[in-house]
Amino acid sequence: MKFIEKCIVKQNKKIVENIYMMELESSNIVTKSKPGQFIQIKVNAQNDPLLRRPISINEIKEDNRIVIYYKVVGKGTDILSKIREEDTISLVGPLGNGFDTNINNLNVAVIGGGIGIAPLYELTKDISKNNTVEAFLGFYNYTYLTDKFNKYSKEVYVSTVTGAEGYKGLVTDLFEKRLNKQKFDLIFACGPKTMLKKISDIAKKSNIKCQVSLEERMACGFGACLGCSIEMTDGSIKKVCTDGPVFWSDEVKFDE
Amino acid sequence: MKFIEKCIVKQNKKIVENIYMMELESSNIVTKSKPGQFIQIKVNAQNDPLLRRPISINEIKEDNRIVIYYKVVGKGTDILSKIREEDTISLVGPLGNGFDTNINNLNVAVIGGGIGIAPLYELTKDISKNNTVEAFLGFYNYTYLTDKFNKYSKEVYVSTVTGAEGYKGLVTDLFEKRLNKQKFDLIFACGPKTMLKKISDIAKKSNIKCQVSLEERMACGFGACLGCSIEMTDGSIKKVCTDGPVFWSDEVKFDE
Amino acid sequence: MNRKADLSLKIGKLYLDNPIMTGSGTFGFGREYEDFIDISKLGAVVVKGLTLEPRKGNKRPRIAETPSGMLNSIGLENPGVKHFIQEELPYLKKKGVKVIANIAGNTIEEYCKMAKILNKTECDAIEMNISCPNVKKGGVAFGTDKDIVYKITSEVRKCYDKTLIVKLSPNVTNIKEIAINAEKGGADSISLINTLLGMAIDINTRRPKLKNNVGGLSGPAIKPIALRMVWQVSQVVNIPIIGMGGITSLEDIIEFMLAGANAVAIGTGNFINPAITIELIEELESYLINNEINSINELVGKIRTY
Amino acid sequence: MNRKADLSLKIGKLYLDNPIMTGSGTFGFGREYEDFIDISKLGAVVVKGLTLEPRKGNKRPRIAETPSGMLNSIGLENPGVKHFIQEELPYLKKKGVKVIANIAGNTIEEYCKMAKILNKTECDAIEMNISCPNVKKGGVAFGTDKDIVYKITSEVRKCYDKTLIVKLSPNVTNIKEIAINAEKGGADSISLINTLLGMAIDINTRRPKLKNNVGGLSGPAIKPIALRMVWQVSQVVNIPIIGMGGITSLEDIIEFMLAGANAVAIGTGNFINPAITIELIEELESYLINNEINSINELVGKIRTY
Ligand SMILES: Cc1cc2nc3c(=O)[nH]c(=O)nc-3n(C[C@H](O)[C@H](O)[C@H](O)COP(=O)(O)OP(=O)(O)OC[C@H]3O[C@@H](n4cnc5c(N)ncnc54)[C@H](O)[C@@H]3O)c2cc1C
Ligand SMILES: Cc1cc2nc3c(=O)[nH]c(=O)nc-3n(C[C@H](O)[C@H](O)[C@H](O)COP(=O)(O)OP(=O)(O)OC[C@H]3O[C@@H](n4cnc5c(N)ncnc54)[C@H](O)[C@@H]3O)c2cc1C
Ligand SMILES: Cc1cc2nc3c(=O)[nH]c(=O)nc-3n(C[C@H](O)[C@H](O)[C@H](O)COP(=O)(O)O)c2cc1C
Ligand SMILES: Cc1cc2nc3c(=O)[nH]c(=O)nc-3n(C[C@H](O)[C@H](O)[C@H](O)COP(=O)(O)O)c2cc1C
Ligand code: FES
Ligand code: FES
Repeated sequence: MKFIEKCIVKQNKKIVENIYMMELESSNIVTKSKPGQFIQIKVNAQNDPLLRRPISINEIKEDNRIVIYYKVVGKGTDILSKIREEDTISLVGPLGNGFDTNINNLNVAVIGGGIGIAPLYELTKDISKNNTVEAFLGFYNYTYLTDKFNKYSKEVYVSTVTGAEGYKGLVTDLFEKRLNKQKFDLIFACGPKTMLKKISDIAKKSNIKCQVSLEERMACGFGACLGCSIEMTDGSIKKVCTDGPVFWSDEVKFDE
Repeated sequence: MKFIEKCIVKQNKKIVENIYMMELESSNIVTKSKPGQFIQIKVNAQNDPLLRRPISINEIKEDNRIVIYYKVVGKGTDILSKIREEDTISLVGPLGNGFDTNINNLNVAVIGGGIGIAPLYELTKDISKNNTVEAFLGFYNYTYLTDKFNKYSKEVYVSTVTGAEGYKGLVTDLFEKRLNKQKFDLIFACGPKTMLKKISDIAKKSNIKCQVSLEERMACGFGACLGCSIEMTDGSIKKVCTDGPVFWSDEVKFDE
Repeated sequence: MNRKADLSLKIGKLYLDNPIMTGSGTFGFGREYEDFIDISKLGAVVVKGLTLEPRKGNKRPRIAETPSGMLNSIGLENPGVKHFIQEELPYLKKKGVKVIANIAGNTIEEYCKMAKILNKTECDAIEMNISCPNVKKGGVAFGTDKDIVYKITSEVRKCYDKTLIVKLSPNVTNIKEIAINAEKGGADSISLINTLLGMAIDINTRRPKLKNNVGGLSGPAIKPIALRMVWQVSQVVNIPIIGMGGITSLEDIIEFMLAGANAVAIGTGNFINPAITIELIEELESYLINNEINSINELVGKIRTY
Repeated sequence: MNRKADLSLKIGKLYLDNPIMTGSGTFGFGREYEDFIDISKLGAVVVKGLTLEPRKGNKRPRIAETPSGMLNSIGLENPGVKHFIQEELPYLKKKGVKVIANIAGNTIEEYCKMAKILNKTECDAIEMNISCPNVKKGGVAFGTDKDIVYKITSEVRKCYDKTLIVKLSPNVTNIKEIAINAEKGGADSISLINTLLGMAIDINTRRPKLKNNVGGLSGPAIKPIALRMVWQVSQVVNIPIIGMGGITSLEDIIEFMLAGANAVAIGTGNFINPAITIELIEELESYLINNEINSINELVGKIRTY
């Protein structure tokens, strides 16, 4: 079930650099949301920018609140960052399939890069109940959310490109190092396409099942515009918004 | 001299019903402003709404502040009404010719209708120094600004269409009644076109000189687009934004 | 208030309960909107553009946002007309909604083939997309040449008994002569406008924002052009007009009707508010009642031009 | 940073210091912007459209706002070409800025007459407006027929020695063939796009928002269409292109240049930010320097299409 819902902004604040956290009060969307799903946000009431902006659900809180993390990269996210507490914005959601969390007693690696770390948090919270989770979080310079991951993960490995915190380098390297010592049954990954491709390669080589969350330019977010269609390895066409955004990594063509 | 200036919103609050007052901190525009001039406001940073909105200067304050009064009638003024204190908005101004305030020892009638009352306040303040001013303020139901006019006018006559306050009826009737008892040398008027036409007729009949402030659809506000051109009684073409918005009433064709 | 307003209308042989339809390619096959609205309340559902064979469409990126508009180069991704008839049409008909099949072909023969196939189904009408700018053959060429418009309309007319709508491309010098020829060719109705051909460039990669280089512009940005064309066409044809292009509000709908549209379609607006069609039907009804307008006929073409 | 970038270019016989010009009809005769900018820094000033005789223009309302755009039906209000030469040109030339006269006529003869008159003045170039949609005669008709475009260009060419720019109307099916014929006719340069014909209706009065019923759509809304047309034209002509339509940012300018525009003009954008032209010249220079681009020629037409 998907909803169009006007939600009250309960918090909207800068976390680090250009990354913001927003907490929204929802009565419908929140009830149906799952880890890995996303919402479509209309950032203002005008025609410019016209389209909603897709943002992943970071956390589903008990008090009917949805938390999102977003990076200011352009016009839409800039407007979003200026919305004040108690303002109302329109959401459509929950959208997409979400991660497959129907798993038990597995050794799971959760790997995120940049803003792609955000959607993995609710997932980690969820699967940590019945599985062992190690989180690999890659940042450029400033880290965020690592504390929260700590709570639900056996281990949290942090990398930064600049070396400001944790391992200096890419999170994929960090993960490969860990793979030498630890066996994983399943990978969940979200982040830049190059990172996902790398992880997908590693997963294949190491014979680990792997789910990746993709991004695509979207107009609707609920399957109507066909703007987000991608061709899969088997030649079929899938919609990132409804068939995804989470796919098994071996289904995804990374070199289009 | 005209300026493009980013101004800080110091106050923005509802006065009555759909009429708002905004106080802006300006360092350039304020220094050159005269009664009857206006500013062009960009209400947001997006392309929709595209054009600036022309709003008259209500008061030029000592502390580098410009006060405006505006009525929420559509998209642009609605957005304006939601701007918060300490936000910054872009103004272009001061624009237009303003009222001819180079007068002395005259009996002046200042006649305003609806939101057209707002621009007459700075005028009244200004000319009251060397002239005797009687103000005629017409409202629909809720009155505003009457107290401030009191300070600078010998008399303030108020009318409301609903009879909620003052004379029940039109301000033009109220003025005509007063005309039976009092002679005026000069009229300044601002308000709906029908009101201005009526006043212009009265002025003609009674042989009183009369200045009216007109409104016209504007794209630029400073003479470049020719969107606001009107044909005058002598057949010449004038721009409301630069040749006006204030004209001698006998120059204006009201029945176009 | 117990008053009622008559929103119904007839387009060719087709009766519609209200004049609000969906823009082809923006409403899928209706299912996508199930969670948001009761699609059976729509005047009609115009489905995604169909071709004889299934098509994978163009490569991504297919979407780019522009000021108050968007560009798309979907390239007619669709499961083909047969799949539509077998898998999608029954669902829609079970809902009880009027269904209009939007069809696109590479040749006149293809259009006729599809029309013949659809003629034997429950599908209520055909909207001939002779204007889609994304497909190299059969796209722009058909819809921008008045003689071809006449030819293709009259050929399809021969193979199709039900309501035939011809959807016009706005990328033309003279929309009137195109509309006239569609009417002459036997169209029951004209719908317009399809998207305007546009482009956007990513200055960092120096590549077009769409893999197809160019795409179709839709949304509020194009409304003034759409409205002008509806008005122009309404002056030269006698068949009903379905107006579209940037509609997102009741006011937009009234504008189109005043300009001469008997019905309207909402396209891009659905993406932003997936419940917009139903909301607008309700708003339109209230508008008529509140303004004591008995029927939409009292609006259509009632612009008072200068 | 002591580096410099070369912003200069040549259009016909005309050298410009930078590629930023003004859109005719949006910059008056330059004076209107005096308080805001130093107009002598502009690449060129294209003045308000001139006619042989003074014109009062259309009745008001002449302006309507639309989503990310505006409609105008000014109707070529102007003091006539002679007044321009006597009263406005000297002022502009004293400022030291390149001046381009935009001219519109009801007949080919009128165009030629104006060209002859201007040929003997300090005015640097002519931009032939064969596309203004507001004037019944001489408006749309000229610019939408490729044969007339060839004829009018070659006739004016005969009477004019300096730089001749032909400004194209976007309200056509095939912008390429029009551009080709302007080039064949002897144009030194092509500018595009003029406004798109549009309409808006006041639903309360049921009247068009413009007294002229229809008007020209400009502003960011039309940018995707303008960009597409510039790109199409750049593929078929060898003369410089002046691109315009909805430019309000550096990014827009780069997009137009990548698509093939040698220079650009800012129209509607001036109304919203009267200092935009000068700001964009500075931003363009910084962009080139920061990206180690030596000259704008390294941008023009450098789109990497798929
Ligand atoms: C399913 C999904 C989930 C997402 N979750 C998050 C999230 O949790 N947090 C977050 O910060 N971002 C997320 N994004 C990306 C986010 O949607 C874009 O960053 C945002 O739409 C940019 O809008 P803008 O107006 O600020 O930028 P624009 O001005 O539109 O564009 C700036 C740049 O942003 C990128 N961009 C624009 N639109 C998209 C898009 N739809 N998808 C990907 N990149 C885009 C482009 O590279 C563009 O150059 C998600 C995207 C998708 C598809
Ligand atoms: C010189 C001048 C001074 C003005 N001073 C004031 C003032 O001090 N306070 C105030 O409240 N208003 C003033 N106005 C009117 C004000 O500019 C409009 O009400 C405003 O632009 C409407 O913008 P909107 O987006 O809210 O409405 P829109 O959605 O654009 O339109 C809503 C309605 O407002 C009216 N309108 C729109 N634009 C204009 C315009 N440029 N001029 C007149 N009416 C318009 C139309 O009737 C329209 O139907 C002035 C107008 C001018 C030309
Ligand atoms: C994503 C998308 C896909 C479209 N696909 C089709 C199509 O398959 N067939 C068609 O005739 N029109 C198609 N159109 C055009 C719309 O039906 C409509 O004519 C156009 O978008 C203008 O209306 P709008 O501004 O309300 O969207 C499509 C439009 C969009 C935005
Ligand atoms: C108010 C207005 C008046 C215009 N007058 C003219 C004109 O006289 N001659 C002309 O060739 N173009 C005229 N134009 C068109 C512009 O020069 C330009 O081609 C068009 O507006 C697109 O650019 P823009 O979107 O940057 O405004 C006018 C445009 C506007 C908005
Ligand atoms: S975003 Fe519209 S179908 Fe996926
Ligand atoms: S508003 Fe542009 S000239 Fe007056």
